[in-house]
Amino acid sequence: MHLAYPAVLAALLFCTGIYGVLARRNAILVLMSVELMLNAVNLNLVAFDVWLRDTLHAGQALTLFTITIAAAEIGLGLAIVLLVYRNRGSSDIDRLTALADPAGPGTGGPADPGAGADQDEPGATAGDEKAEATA
Amino acid sequence: MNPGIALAATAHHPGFLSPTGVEITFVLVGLATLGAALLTVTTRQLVHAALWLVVALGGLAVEYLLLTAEFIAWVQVLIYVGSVVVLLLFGLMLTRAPIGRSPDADSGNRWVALGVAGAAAVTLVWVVVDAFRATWINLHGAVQGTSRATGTSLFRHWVLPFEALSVLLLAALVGAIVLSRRDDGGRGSE
Amino acid sequence: MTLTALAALVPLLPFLGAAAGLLLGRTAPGFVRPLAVLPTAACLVVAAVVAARQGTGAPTDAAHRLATTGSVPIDLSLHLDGFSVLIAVLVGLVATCVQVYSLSYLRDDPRYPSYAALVSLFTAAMLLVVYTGDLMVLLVGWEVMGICSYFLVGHYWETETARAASIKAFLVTKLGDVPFLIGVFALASDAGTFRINGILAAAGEGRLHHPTVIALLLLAGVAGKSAQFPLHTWLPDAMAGPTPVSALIHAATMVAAGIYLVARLLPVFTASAAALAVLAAMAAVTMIGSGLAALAQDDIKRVLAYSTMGQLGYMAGALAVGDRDAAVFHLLSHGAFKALLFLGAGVVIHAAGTNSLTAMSRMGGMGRRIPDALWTMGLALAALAALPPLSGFFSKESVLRAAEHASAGHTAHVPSAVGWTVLVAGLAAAVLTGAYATRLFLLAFRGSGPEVPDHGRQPATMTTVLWVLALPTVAFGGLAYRELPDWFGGTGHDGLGPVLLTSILGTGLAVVGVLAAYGAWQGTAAIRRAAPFGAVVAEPADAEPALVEAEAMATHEAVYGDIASAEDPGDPGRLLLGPLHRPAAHGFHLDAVYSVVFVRPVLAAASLVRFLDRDVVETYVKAAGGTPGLLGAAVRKAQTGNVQTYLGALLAGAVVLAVLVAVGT
Amino acid sequence: MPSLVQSVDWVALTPVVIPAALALAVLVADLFLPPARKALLGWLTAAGLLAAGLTLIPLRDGHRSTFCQTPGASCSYAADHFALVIQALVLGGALLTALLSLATGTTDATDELPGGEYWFLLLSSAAGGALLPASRDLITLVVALEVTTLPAFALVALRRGDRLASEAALKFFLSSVVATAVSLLGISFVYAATGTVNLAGVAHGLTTAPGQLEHLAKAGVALTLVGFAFKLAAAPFHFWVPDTYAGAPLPVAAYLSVVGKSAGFSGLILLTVIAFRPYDDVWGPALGVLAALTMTVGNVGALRQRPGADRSAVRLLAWSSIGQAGYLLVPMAAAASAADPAHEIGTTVAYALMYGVVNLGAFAVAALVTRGAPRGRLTDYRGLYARRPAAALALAFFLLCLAGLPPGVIGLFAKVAVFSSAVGAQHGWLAVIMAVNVVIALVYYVRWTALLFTRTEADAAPAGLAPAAEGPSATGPAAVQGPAAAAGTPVALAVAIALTAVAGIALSGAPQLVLRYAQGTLL
Repeated sequence: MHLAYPAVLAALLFCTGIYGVLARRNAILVLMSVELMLNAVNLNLVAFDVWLRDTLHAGQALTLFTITIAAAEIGLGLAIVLLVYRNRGSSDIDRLTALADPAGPGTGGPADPGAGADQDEPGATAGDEKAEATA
Repeated sequence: MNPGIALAATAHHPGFLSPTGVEITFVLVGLATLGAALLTVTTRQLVHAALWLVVALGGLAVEYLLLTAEFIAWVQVLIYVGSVVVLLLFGLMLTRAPIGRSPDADSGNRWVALGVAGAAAVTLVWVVVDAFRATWINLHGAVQGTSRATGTSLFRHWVLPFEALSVLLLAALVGAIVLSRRDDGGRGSE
Repeated sequence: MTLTALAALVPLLPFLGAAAGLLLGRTAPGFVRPLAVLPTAACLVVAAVVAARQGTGAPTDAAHRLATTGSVPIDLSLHLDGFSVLIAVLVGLVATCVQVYSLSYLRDDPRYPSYAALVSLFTAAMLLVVYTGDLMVLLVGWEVMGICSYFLVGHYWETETARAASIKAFLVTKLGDVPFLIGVFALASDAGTFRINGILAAAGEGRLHHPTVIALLLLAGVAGKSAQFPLHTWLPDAMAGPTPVSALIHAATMVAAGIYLVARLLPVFTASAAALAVLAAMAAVTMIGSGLAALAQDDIKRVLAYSTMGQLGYMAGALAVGDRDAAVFHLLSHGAFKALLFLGAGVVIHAAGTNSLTAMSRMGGMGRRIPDALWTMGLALAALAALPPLSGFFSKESVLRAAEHASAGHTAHVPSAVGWTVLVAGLAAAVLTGAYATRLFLLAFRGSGPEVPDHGRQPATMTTVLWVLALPTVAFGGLAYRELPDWFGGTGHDGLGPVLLTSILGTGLAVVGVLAAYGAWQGTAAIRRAAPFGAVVAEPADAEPALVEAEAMATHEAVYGDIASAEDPGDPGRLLLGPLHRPAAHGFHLDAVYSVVFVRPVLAAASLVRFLDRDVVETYVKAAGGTPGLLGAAVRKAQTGNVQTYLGALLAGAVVLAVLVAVGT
Repeated sequence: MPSLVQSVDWVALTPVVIPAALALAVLVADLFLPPARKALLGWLTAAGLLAAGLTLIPLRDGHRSTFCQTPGASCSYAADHFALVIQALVLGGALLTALLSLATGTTDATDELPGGEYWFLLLSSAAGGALLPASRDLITLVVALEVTTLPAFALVALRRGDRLASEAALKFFLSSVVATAVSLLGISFVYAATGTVNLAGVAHGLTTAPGQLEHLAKAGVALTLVGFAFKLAAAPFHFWVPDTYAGAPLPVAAYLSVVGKSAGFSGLILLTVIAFRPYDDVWGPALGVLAALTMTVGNVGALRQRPGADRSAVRLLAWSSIGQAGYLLVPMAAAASAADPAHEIGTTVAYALMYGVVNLGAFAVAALVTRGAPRGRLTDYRGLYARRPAAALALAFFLLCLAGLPPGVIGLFAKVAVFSSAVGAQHGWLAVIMAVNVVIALVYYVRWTALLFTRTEADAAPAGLAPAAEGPSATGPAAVQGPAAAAGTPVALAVAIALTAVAGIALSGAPQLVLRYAQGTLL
């Protein structure tokens, strides 16, 4: 078989994954796109392994490891997304604020309520002015 | 394994080219896989995305079979189609993803995404075609990916990463459990 | 105790004093003053002992291998010779005087403990620079001085002027320090060692591959530290620091470090005629420009600041004609009389309640109020103008003589054009020096008008110090010029004594300057009587001197509309300079040029990164804080897909990298 | 027939096995320990990491290797000098992180980190970090990198109630996973071009690869480096760093800034110097450009950090760590054109050791200050010297080390070593950019140092009245900080600060302790 077939397919799948990672809004869809990227790599590795007739089976071994790593990453990633969802009420990675629930159980940390307000204060201390002057 | 030798070998024996039937199957399945992948990243129905992902991953498993890597193919089916996609569906459910068409499945920077992905595609395809335009895989002879061959090499040559991977899996498991556990009464120290 | 142990003690004493002062400043305020003065005084004594024991003997070297960094080793080494031991004595003397003077000058200042500790640290750093035999260690002292000056100039932290001045001092000297750093590394990798002896040996054998590049890089750092054109602009502004700090920085420490460095590494510079030419041009421009600017300043301390630049120009000129004996001779005598002038200026400002010469020229009886300052400053100004038989005459004469020698083509490695440049500029600057010294003296002490308001008696510690410094101002030059060549290892051409031609030329021109200024002063006397002018800080009778000065500086711009000059038609300097007066008063507008060339690009780059960080990244956090109502639709739009922006950059970077690597090479 | 399973030299593996085994032990012990005694787990972790560090001593010959394909050739694990030094850095970093966590975990009940799982994750990550520098094939390298990183995602998110922490974890996670995917793609290309994954074999394969595969191999080399450059936080792969550090619990941020970075640069060193050696004309300039970009972005970013903003202290440390990563890259770029690249990378190792000690120290003091001022602003450090003189002096020392100013002699010398490697490799332009950056960095480090010794308005009044004025200091702006400042320093935190300070001072007194690595050949 022509080696270019699997290699080109892998490259295109990888770029499809890139598009999904960059364009998707829902965090879980982003995770799916990452899966596509990793699978593209796997296809590459298997094809090269078979082409090379590698006696150590390095390509296939790495494929197995990648599959396992991907599974582990998905598990942990989903846990993080769920955590964000619990704290924010949204799993849209770019619109978390629109659905944010300030009174939710997640308003931990005394830093949180002031985080927004403080940014708007003009830095009135001497340190601030010095910072401005230096730069 | 020196690719130079492999190249030379294939150049000397053009008659051992793979039968076109396998190639045609591979291309057709590949097109289906790519189509499913594209639908996964473009569909506006979130649950459909997961289902298209199943198709894409299944298509890849078929490709592995065609490449004589049967062990990998079965692992692919078991782990991906069997558990990862189920996990993803669970995730969609738990985050109350809307069933049906959601008009805002894409974020604002799809044109940036398209640009980067397009540039990457041009680069990668060019690199790959440039490298492999005259290279054939010899699919005859000993099957490269039987369960026995792969398993043996795993335990003979790749014991160290295998053991490291067990730590990784355990860490992922524990991490996921800790992160998704609810706070209420879960821990005695609170 | 061995000589090296004693010498190691010299920088160590003020350093320990500084550390103890910082640590005990809060807990034991009673110890602060002794801790400020005693270690410095002890260090003066030890330095004098070291000087006596080293004497005219062969240079002493001692080294301890500190670290081996890759290719070039670093040593903790001492190098004692006539130059270093004498300069160390000068540093110790000036530092001790400054510490004693500060006791009264800053007597009520709440920040006195940190101030005194920083002065001690500054002294220690300068002594380290002087004694070290290793460029790396020298660099350490060099940097520490920079940082200390940054804090000391910014001592009156509340005033905008001081803040701006301290940052300017830091940035402008840093502008020179970057090429300097590179030059040091290039020099070390060429010579294979950081040891100065090794470098000099390499230069002597012609083993340096790029002497011109290295010398020019080093010159940039020297220009920054020693306030030579075009990196001099920080020095006049550094007058925003307290007067004792000015005395310390200007007389013996920071600005002297650059000259000292060139003197130590002179063979590296003489290896390149181009570097000598650049040094000569730099010195010539500095001498004449600073003379003109000094004639136009209104702030008494700024006059002195510009005069410092001019005198440093003489030293740089001496180095450009390859005579380091003359340069170091002038450095020593200048250190004594410039310290005296600054400390005297502090007394004058305290007594007059203003730092404006215009205001002082409308006051009567200043001389009677502060006779100590009148006499000592008169002597020091005469020394500055190089009138015989004061110290300044002998040392400046040695510089002019060396230049004359070189202009005749008698000095090896030095093109005669370089000699001519230095000689002509030196003679022209002599006229200017005479003129501005006279102008300063007449305006400050010979004013006429209402009696000076009484600001209380001058503390004895302040006036005593003036007389202590007056001794070397008068006598050092005459006593030393025969002895010094032996101390300096006898490498000078033929002694440092005056010769007839340049003596007559130099003194004559200085007298011309003096007479011109006197004439102009007489000529404008009528205008001064007709146009009363001035605002005097009315302070309670025994205010702390530093407080008076701080207020005078803070109000100067408000009263006269400018930090440097006053619109006074009765100023003799205005008459002498004519149309040049305005640009001279503003240092020929170099700051505006720098603002365009350096400051704006840096600001632009910084604000770009700030935009990326703050407006893109922090907006995200901000919005996460739950204040969507505050953020407009535009902000929300900018923040859309933020993680994806990161990922986009990541992937785009990877693609660009891959394309560049795969295709480009 | 050879035995089915490779023979294993467990002695060489001890620095990796001990943390991994201890991780399991801690997880199990967590189930049986009563809640009141959970702190024991932390001390157990610290003791275990110390023990793992001590096992490096018998290995110091640096000749052992194991998991070999054929006896004596192409091994997966090599305990050579390079591996041992980086393992010492990783284990020491993890030990100090454990000490920091012990102190942070007990501040107040709401912020408490989960006990057993936290230590388990920390130890597994440390095991991965210890495995990485000893890996000698691409598969082990990738797996070790993932073992280091994956638990770190969970560590960042572990403050489950904190929305900033979970957001930081998500950003970290997504960036890292994408970078790993890119890296794996690169590895697959390299594998295709060389037919092997063993690092030495790759080097051999690259020299003998047929000409038509050259572009593929070069692209593979570039893409492979991305994943490790990401961990090192080299620009433009640095965007996650300020966000993640600011959102993560402070000890975890400290851990990422040292152990995460060490994983990144040791991986880069192994790949470039061993595996991609034949392509040094490719990665040398690439790393040089990355170094220049990284240090500039990091330092300029730090320069514009607003002192009054929340978490600005950690943000500043994050930007500064990006800048320092740029310096770490300089000797690697220089190694490309050096006759003996192993010599140059010793400079990176020496610099990293200095940076690790000093940066952990700075984080330790930041942890101490954050106890009293939870908003973590730079302005909270104003007048620290008056409140906690020892901590302020320690922080001042650490900052001066980072800036490369005396008395932080070790910082200065490490920078000099980096400089001389750049100059020696004829990378004059890189030395120039680095000099400019060192000066930019001076501004913010010195500014912070000065802030420590500046009196606050609130402090000035009581200090003038009476030395022991506890009453007045409770009024005004100091009221927030007053009680916290009065609270004692936890033992673990004091130990951490003392350890780093002593190490920093010892290194300043005897810089050759680390700088000798800049001389010898490590690999």
